[in-house]
Amino acid sequence: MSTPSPRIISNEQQTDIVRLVVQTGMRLQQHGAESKLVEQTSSRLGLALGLDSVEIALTANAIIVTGLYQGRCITTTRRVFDRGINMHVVCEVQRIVLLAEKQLLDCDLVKDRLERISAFKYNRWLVVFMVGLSCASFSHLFGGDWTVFAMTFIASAFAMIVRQELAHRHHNPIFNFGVTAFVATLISSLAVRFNLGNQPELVMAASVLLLVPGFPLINAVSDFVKGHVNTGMARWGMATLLCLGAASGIALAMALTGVRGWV
Amino acid sequence: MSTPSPRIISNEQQTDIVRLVVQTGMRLQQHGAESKLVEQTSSRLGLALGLDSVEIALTANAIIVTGLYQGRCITTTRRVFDRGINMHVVCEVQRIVLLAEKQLLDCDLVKDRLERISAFKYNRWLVVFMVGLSCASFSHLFGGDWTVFAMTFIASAFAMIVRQELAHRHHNPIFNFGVTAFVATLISSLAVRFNLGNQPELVMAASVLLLVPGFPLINAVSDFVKGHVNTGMARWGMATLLCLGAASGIALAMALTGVRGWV
Amino acid sequence: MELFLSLVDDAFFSAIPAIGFALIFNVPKRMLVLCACGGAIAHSLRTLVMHSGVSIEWASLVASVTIGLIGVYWSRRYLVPRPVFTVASVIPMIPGTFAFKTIIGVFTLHDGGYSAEVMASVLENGLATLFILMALSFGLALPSILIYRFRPIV
Amino acid sequence: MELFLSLVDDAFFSAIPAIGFALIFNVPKRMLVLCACGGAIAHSLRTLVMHSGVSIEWASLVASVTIGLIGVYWSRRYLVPRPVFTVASVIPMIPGTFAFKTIIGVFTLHDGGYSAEVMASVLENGLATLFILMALSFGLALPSILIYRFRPIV
Repeated sequence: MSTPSPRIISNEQQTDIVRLVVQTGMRLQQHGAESKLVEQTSSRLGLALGLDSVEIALTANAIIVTGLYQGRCITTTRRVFDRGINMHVVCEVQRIVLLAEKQLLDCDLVKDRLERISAFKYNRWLVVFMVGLSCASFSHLFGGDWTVFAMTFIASAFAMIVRQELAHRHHNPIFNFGVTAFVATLISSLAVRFNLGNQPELVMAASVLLLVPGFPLINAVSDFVKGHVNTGMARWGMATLLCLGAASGIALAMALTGVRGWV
Repeated sequence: MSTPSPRIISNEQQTDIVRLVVQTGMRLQQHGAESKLVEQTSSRLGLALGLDSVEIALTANAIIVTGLYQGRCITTTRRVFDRGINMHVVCEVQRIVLLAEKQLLDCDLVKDRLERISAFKYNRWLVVFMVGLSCASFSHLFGGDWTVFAMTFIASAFAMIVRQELAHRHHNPIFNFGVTAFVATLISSLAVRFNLGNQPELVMAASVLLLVPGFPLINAVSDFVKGHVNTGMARWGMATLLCLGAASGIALAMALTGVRGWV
Repeated sequence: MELFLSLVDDAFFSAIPAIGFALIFNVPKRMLVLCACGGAIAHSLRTLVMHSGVSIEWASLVASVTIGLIGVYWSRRYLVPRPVFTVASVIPMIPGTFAFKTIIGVFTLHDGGYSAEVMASVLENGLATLFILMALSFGLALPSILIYRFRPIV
Repeated sequence: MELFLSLVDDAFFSAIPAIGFALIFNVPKRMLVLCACGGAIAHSLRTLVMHSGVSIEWASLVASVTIGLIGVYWSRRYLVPRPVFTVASVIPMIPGTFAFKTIIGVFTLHDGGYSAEVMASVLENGLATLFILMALSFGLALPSILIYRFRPIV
């Protein structure tokens, strides 16, 4: 880390810096960065802007920051709401911190830049198409033929539309996963009923894979391994709940149609 | 939420308001409100009393509040001890906050009212009688006859007396659940030994149901679903421990008497 | 007619534990009647739904969602938080016997050594306990996550 | 030659889900190619390692450690945090069928009652799911806990 040139910071400036640090951490955590990255990146910003030391306490849905400067300490806390995984935001925040570390940005510029980051999102139809293709590719990797591929594409593309629609209306993610899995299973059970393709059960298995909670799971283990046990357990718990939500959706669809995959 | 009329708040007043907010949150959490209710109610109080924004971080046994007003932020933290579920207190606190939101109470009045809330409790013999009747009703719902009903009433009423006695002396709740389950199982095993009623095992199953940790379980899931994964896991863990405590009590009583319920 | 009588019996004997647990939770006096009504409605509704061939988990879900919705109405009417009525109302549906059998099964597995039958009983009862509990608690949360996503109920 | 063709097929059809999930995660546009490469390398490497007789868990670990290391290189080169590529790259290796079979097995146990075969299937699939998941996520974390213990990667 670069050693910032010593400078005088007033009480107001210190408050401002602490606020920037807490906002950086909040944005990173909101958009799915692992705890170590959140901690490291935001404390680096604080040091770059001239604080003597930055202490951060992360919980599953809040961040508490203390900024020290010449014996004065300012503490603040923010509630962190999950805004969905967005690597674009994480990259942008990281870039701002790197620039600040090279002393290319001062406090005001950092503030300005942080506020200007918008949560970039891909065109929804592109996402629907690619996610449908992804699940179809899974069915191919598992050994399905082209009929299975096509059916999986249809089922998971429709499911993805439902998922986006519900997420757009700010529905609860667990509920969202349940409904999405229900739709995917309902459509793909048609493949089993009409016995399409070489292994119609594969359609049911592959079409719900768009619901794999990859980020929560991998972040959970990453947090665990790096000593952030509390946030790790929270992420693991959330991943489990999302899986349970999806499982309930699958169960309901199977109970209604009477079509079951394997076993 | 009502929009409070703009007013000037001095530094001292801001400190007072933050203190009221943290006390509100603390009382709610102490008496068994779910995390979202704690967060929502106490931040509404802060806004009603004139703060610009209120940020709350809840952990399993502490609450941290930051109150912001025109760029000044004041942060405070309180340790939360479990004082047992008391919906009376939760209702009273909620009422005070609603009144403050309608601008019918100012800072001093809120303080006054909050301090005057006492943890109302029902007459203990009434509780013993009704809890005995509750477990007896369970045995009826499970298909027991009137002999089973009577035996369950006796066993669970005695167990409830033990539970109250231990709780009154501030014994550890897990220990309390173990002893209570032990007493309930000991008394109800008499029904099995002397083969009373149509299904004497029902007495053993129903008489320990006064120990169902309903609030921790339901609050846990509620917290999970609403994104408070950390506090949810803490509650779930507590509920599991209480069940384990009760199970140990049951196991000990069964080992001593040699009477076992089902399988 | 027989069904009706059994429903009445059900309603009556589940109103009692709802009140009993409401006393343990120190629910204010004037809300006790609502807890009793809630308990009676929930359990008899579940019995009715199960009577039409639905499994116990899904029936529990239906009942607890209903209680959750009624809770929203009462909560707005009497200006008190929802858990004040709803938790005591679903207590009669808690899978007590399933949980008890699971625990006894685990003890038996430990004392008497592994046996496939006991394992089967533990698993079946354990899964039933878990699914019913999840249905009950998730059902109560459903109205607030579906309808009141952005604003508080009271 | 046949192995080579199957590896190419593997690489192609795992690049697609890597991109698909990268879109869900809103990975910046210029990183999408890297995600695709990562997904292709990881899955075909795993197939290759499994082909030489290693079990699926250890092969997954090898693949995810490789991706973790490549991620370090890319991360330093493009100055972006590592999870931006690595998570999407390992998604094609997520044990989807195993997890699905486990869930269906649990439902069957609950509905149809205990049977030793179903229980066996649940356990085998459940353990496979768990071990593969652990290998994947732990493998990704390995480079940063081994090499970059004291300083940030970027």
